[in-house]
Amino acid sequence: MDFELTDEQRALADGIRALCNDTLDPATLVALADGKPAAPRLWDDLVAMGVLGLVASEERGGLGLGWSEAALVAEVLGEYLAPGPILDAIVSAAVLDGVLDGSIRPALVDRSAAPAVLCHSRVVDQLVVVDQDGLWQVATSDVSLEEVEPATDPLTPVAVAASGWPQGTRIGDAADARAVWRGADLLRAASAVGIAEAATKRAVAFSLERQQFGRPVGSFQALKHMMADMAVRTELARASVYAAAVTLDQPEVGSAERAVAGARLVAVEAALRNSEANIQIHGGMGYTWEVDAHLFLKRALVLDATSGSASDAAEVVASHLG
Amino acid sequence: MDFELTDEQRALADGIRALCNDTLDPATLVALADGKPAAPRLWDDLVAMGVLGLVASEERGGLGLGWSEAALVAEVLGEYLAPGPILDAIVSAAVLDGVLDGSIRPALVDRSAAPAVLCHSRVVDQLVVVDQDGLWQVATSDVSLEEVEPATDPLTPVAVAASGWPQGTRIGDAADARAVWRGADLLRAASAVGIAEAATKRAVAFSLERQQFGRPVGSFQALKHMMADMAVRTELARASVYAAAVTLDQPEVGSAERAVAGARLVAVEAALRNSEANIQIHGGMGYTWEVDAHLFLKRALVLDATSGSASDAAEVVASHLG
Amino acid sequence: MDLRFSPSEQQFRADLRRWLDEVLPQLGPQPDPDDWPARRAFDTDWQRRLYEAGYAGINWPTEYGGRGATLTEQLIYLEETTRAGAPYVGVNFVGLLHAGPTLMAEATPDQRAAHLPRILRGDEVWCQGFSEPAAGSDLASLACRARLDGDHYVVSGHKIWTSFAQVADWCELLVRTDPDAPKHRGITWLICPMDAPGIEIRPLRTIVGSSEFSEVYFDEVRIPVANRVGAENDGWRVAMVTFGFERGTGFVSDLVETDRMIGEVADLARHLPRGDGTAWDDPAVRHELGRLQAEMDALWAMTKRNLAQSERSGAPGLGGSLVKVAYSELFQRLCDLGTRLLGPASLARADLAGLPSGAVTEERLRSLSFTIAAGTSQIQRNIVAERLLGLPKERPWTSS
Amino acid sequence: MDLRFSPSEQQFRADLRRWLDEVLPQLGPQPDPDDWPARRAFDTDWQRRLYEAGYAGINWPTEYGGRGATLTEQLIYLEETTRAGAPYVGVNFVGLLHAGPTLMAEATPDQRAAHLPRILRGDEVWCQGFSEPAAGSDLASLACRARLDGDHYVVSGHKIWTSFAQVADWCELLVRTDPDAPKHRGITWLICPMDAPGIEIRPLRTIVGSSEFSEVYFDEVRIPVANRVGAENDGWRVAMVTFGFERGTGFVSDLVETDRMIGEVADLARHLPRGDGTAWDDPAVRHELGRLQAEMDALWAMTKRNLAQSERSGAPGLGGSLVKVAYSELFQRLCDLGTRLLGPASLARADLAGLPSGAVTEERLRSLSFTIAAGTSQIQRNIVAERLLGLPKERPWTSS
Repeated sequence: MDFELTDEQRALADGIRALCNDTLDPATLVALADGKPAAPRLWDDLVAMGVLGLVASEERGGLGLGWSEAALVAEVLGEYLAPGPILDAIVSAAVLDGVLDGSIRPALVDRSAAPAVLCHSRVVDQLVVVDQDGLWQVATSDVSLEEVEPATDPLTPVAVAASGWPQGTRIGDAADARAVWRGADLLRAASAVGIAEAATKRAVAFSLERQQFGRPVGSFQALKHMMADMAVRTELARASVYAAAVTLDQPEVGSAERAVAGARLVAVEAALRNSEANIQIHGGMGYTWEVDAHLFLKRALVLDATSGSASDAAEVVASHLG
Repeated sequence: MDFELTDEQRALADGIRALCNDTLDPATLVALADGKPAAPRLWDDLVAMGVLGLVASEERGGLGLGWSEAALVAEVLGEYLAPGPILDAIVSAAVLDGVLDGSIRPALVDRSAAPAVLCHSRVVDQLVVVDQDGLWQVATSDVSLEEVEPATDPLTPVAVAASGWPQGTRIGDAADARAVWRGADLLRAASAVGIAEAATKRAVAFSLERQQFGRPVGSFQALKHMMADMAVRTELARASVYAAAVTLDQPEVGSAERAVAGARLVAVEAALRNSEANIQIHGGMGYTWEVDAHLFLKRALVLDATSGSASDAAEVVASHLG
Repeated sequence: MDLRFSPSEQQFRADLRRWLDEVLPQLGPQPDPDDWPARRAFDTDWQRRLYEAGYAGINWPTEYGGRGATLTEQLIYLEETTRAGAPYVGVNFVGLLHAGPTLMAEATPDQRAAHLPRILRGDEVWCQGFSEPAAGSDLASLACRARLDGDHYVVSGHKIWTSFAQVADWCELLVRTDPDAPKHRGITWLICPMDAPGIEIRPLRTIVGSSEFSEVYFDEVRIPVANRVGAENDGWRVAMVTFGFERGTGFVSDLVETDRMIGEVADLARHLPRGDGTAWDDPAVRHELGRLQAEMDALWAMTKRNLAQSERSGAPGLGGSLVKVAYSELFQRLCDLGTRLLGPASLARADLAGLPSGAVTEERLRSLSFTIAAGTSQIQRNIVAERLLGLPKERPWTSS
Repeated sequence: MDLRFSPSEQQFRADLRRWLDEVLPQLGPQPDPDDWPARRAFDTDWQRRLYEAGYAGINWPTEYGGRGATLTEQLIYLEETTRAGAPYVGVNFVGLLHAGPTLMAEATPDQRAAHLPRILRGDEVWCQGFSEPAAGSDLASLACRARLDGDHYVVSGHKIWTSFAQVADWCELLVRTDPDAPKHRGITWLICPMDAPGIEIRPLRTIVGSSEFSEVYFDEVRIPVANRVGAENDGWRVAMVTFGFERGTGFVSDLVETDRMIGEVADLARHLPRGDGTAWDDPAVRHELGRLQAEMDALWAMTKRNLAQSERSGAPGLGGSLVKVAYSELFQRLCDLGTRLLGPASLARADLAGLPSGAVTEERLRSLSFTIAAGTSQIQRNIVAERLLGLPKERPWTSS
């Protein structure tokens, strides 16, 4: 047992971090959040790097690496608030052709979720619909979608399918559907770890700089302890997500269902609480659009809303008890 | 509307406080907690003062005052950790003869609660059993009781009735039963306010005296804020309990059922959290038997265990929503 | 302890209710929140109606034209107007609740005469120029500078979190007149005309995208010395004087709104499909709402106790800090529950599939400001700890 | 990242399990917790058995007779022994985990030879004399005084929270040898024989009524200078050296116990009648337990990460503080849920009506110490904030 990143895993995460540093600087994100055209090369670069093929098998043209690697990438993407259906693409690439060469941009939807909402509707052309019976492909051109504004997260525009998702073409069975959704839940949880981490870093940096009563606000014990709790939540969430990822890769170490549900619970909770704490620590500035604190909370809300309900995840973990 | 104590109410509370100051000094309580014989004159004095007759009607020989007065008394008794079935006696005096002259010491029990536990079994001779159908009188001599040790609260010895409570003699109908139990819940909640208040006072006093790192520990913001939260919880609980008491006295101002259930939720929660915080603030000393911090938590646990479940109370309040 | 309303209080409520029933349908629709001229017109129209009906300045003494209502009447007034969905005090907030009371206590007769009647009738609108980018919780460290030049102060600096700046006629402005004095001692309170040359207003977008606040820049703005309220360098005391005016009614409208929203979230739960039933079938949801309602009821009771105590003592208590700490976090928990219930519908700040998701999600985001604005929860807890419990104050930092 | 155990790790586990299966049934019943001589006999017997089987000093280097196990093997060892219900380290705690490692790092060869083999075999028992009534979280302010008199230190003072004092042969004792030096610089580390004249032990009752801790009074106790470990006045550094010895396994047994208790509370819920069914039918109960288990699983995963990182770096991380903050509060929430489920059965610390109410209620009370002992949660949060996040340290108080 060695529950530490390998050198290769570390290099992969560093590579994505470098890419995000280049393409997702704060100015680009603010412009995107304002709805202004901004042209991050992110998607093209990810395609070029082969990142969308992390979990897709080599037969499909993927890298055939593991969920551990995908989770590390998702974490970094979360930390940089990377926009677009990247996580869905990574998962879909395992079941759908055309993702890896960038010719289609897919999104995952859960047929049982109500109302039927599609994230990133403007750039998505193919849907992978998950339901109890299997996995289905639907072209967005076959769906009656209506954009809804404002989206809660300005970096995650949404549309509603008033009459739900068409049946579509069957591309997998019920087990495939569960596996796809589980993978997506894992990557969303990993992305939540990135949010929790970034919110903590932002809070610490601000609190060291901001002076009140002749001292940095980060010297007040109430804020220090709030940030200590942020660090605790982040590290717990990270451990939980990495363990879930490894459990998908190494099924003999435990129940993937339990591990992913637990990771979803702990990580999304960490993202929500930490992004709220980051706003609180920023004080009034945290409540402004110009500071990016709100974007972390809004992304955390998106992750919470798209990962099934926390109660359902708690139910899953509880079902393994005893 | 004038939601402040009248001069008479204030004088009543002060009178009980003076009595408790006389008879329930810390040394007496510690001796009692150690199971050593201690002879507080409390019960006799309460009988003499007529306090047990606070809510009993004048026809029954009571004072015919209100639940507001009884709640104020219960709060002070809670603050001083007064032992014995005093609250039960105040409530029972309205339905049972012999309480006011001290010739019987009654206790209330809920037939539906499992297991069937009796508090203060050593001094109780008559039971008022509450159930869905009505109110019943049972002599403890007719019950097969077994003392259980150690009691969670050393000031609240308990016994178990392995075969439950005998049917007993009918002394009231279902509405009477509900009214009796509601009154008892109110007084338990009021007593919880006293616990919450006393825990806060103890924590503040200790934290001003105890020095660490060259300063009183009460100057550290983490502890200051913990105590601020204690004060907030106490004041909320007190307002909630007083409002519930007034609602029993003045039925036109709202639903007594909702008010008492809400008071039980808020006040017992305040007692639990504040008595825990008091232990935390005392540090290691708070974990010793010699300091009285543990006695407040243990009494709070007794109040929680004897007031139905918090979930049931939340259900009652929720049923009034909408 | 008596929670029954007296016959005169009941009469006051009945009269108010009748008047609201009559007047509210006459109002036009609420203006767009970002259309400030329309908001000013709407809110001052409402103020004029209140004035004409005798409800303006409900908490102002009669000697200044106010109603001089008892605290219980003020409670009833706030409860009824909020429940009826009457307009908020809106752009009249600073004038009625802060600048006005300050003028009553500290201004010259001329200053009072010039402003108080106009505030009361909705003829003039005020804003507040207190906070600065580097002076938030530590307000007394403000740096906006005023130097005396003949019979004018010349002001340069930068204020922030100024509501209504775009449409205000006047600003209650705190400036530093003695930079060498200890920080609380070199501050002066000025009545600043918002049309003075050198003032620039830049709206600040909030996280919900609204322009509720502005930054206000002062570049050599000339303000007559006659506009000074109180003595030079005594402005900190002048600014603090209004705290004595607040006697426990500050959060009544917010509590009424919170109470309503608990009901709305319960209603949402009753309509949200979940399996074969609705979300309301889940005991966890019901119990969470039951707890929130129980705490809300306690807050409402606490408000009544605060009022009763203030009525007797004539002084404000610390009840405001207690209420604010508890209420702001209660509201956040409520909104958190609301969005969790909504699930995918919380992805937009708009109503979806017939659900009130727009309002709930908007409140979810807006609730973040509750523990920040008007004294952060950290500051409020310091206040409770130091003033109510007598715990030691924060000490200045040593540079060791 | 690899969570699979290697063949040699699996072999280690299998061997250990087999040995535990064989040896545990040979042990007598656990002694009464307040019968200290019996506890010493039981725990040192267990230590001797570990020694003979090659498991003693699992984390001690082989040069001192330890097993020198890898961190993963230590994890397996703690996991398996806890799961199997093997005796705790008990009275051997201080010797094996604190005094022993300190001697290895700082003692003379003679001192090591005199104590290390005996500790390992369970032949001698140690206690710790660090804390004092006025020096809790602020340990360095300790006042227990030692003055040099020929070739002896003469010690007078008062220690508190000393476990095993009643049955210990030796005490690792921190004393102040230079009262004029800054507080961290005048402390010396001594090996104190517990049978020296002038030592008085007074047991301190805990809130569950047990005698887990004692106060130890020193009245002119003479300790040979030869018993000093490290230099005079260098005792603070000597005492801190063991922190480097701890590399993330400190809470493994507690986590295994917590995990087990989550299962026990779930089991309790499944057996508690509630209406027509059981408490387990209440989704609120299931979800609360599900959340606790998810956090527990995360803590377990975090422990494995801490171990892996320590294994690579050879140094302790801050993982211990993170684990302790989270685990202690998780355990308190779990116990709170347990007593709430029990209802009236929580009125006694004894099993009632076939329910495990005795253990649950006892743990409910015992859990209060978790956020106090071994560094309060406040101190742990300071450590995380300052050392992991780089936030400013607390400054000395000015007497303004």
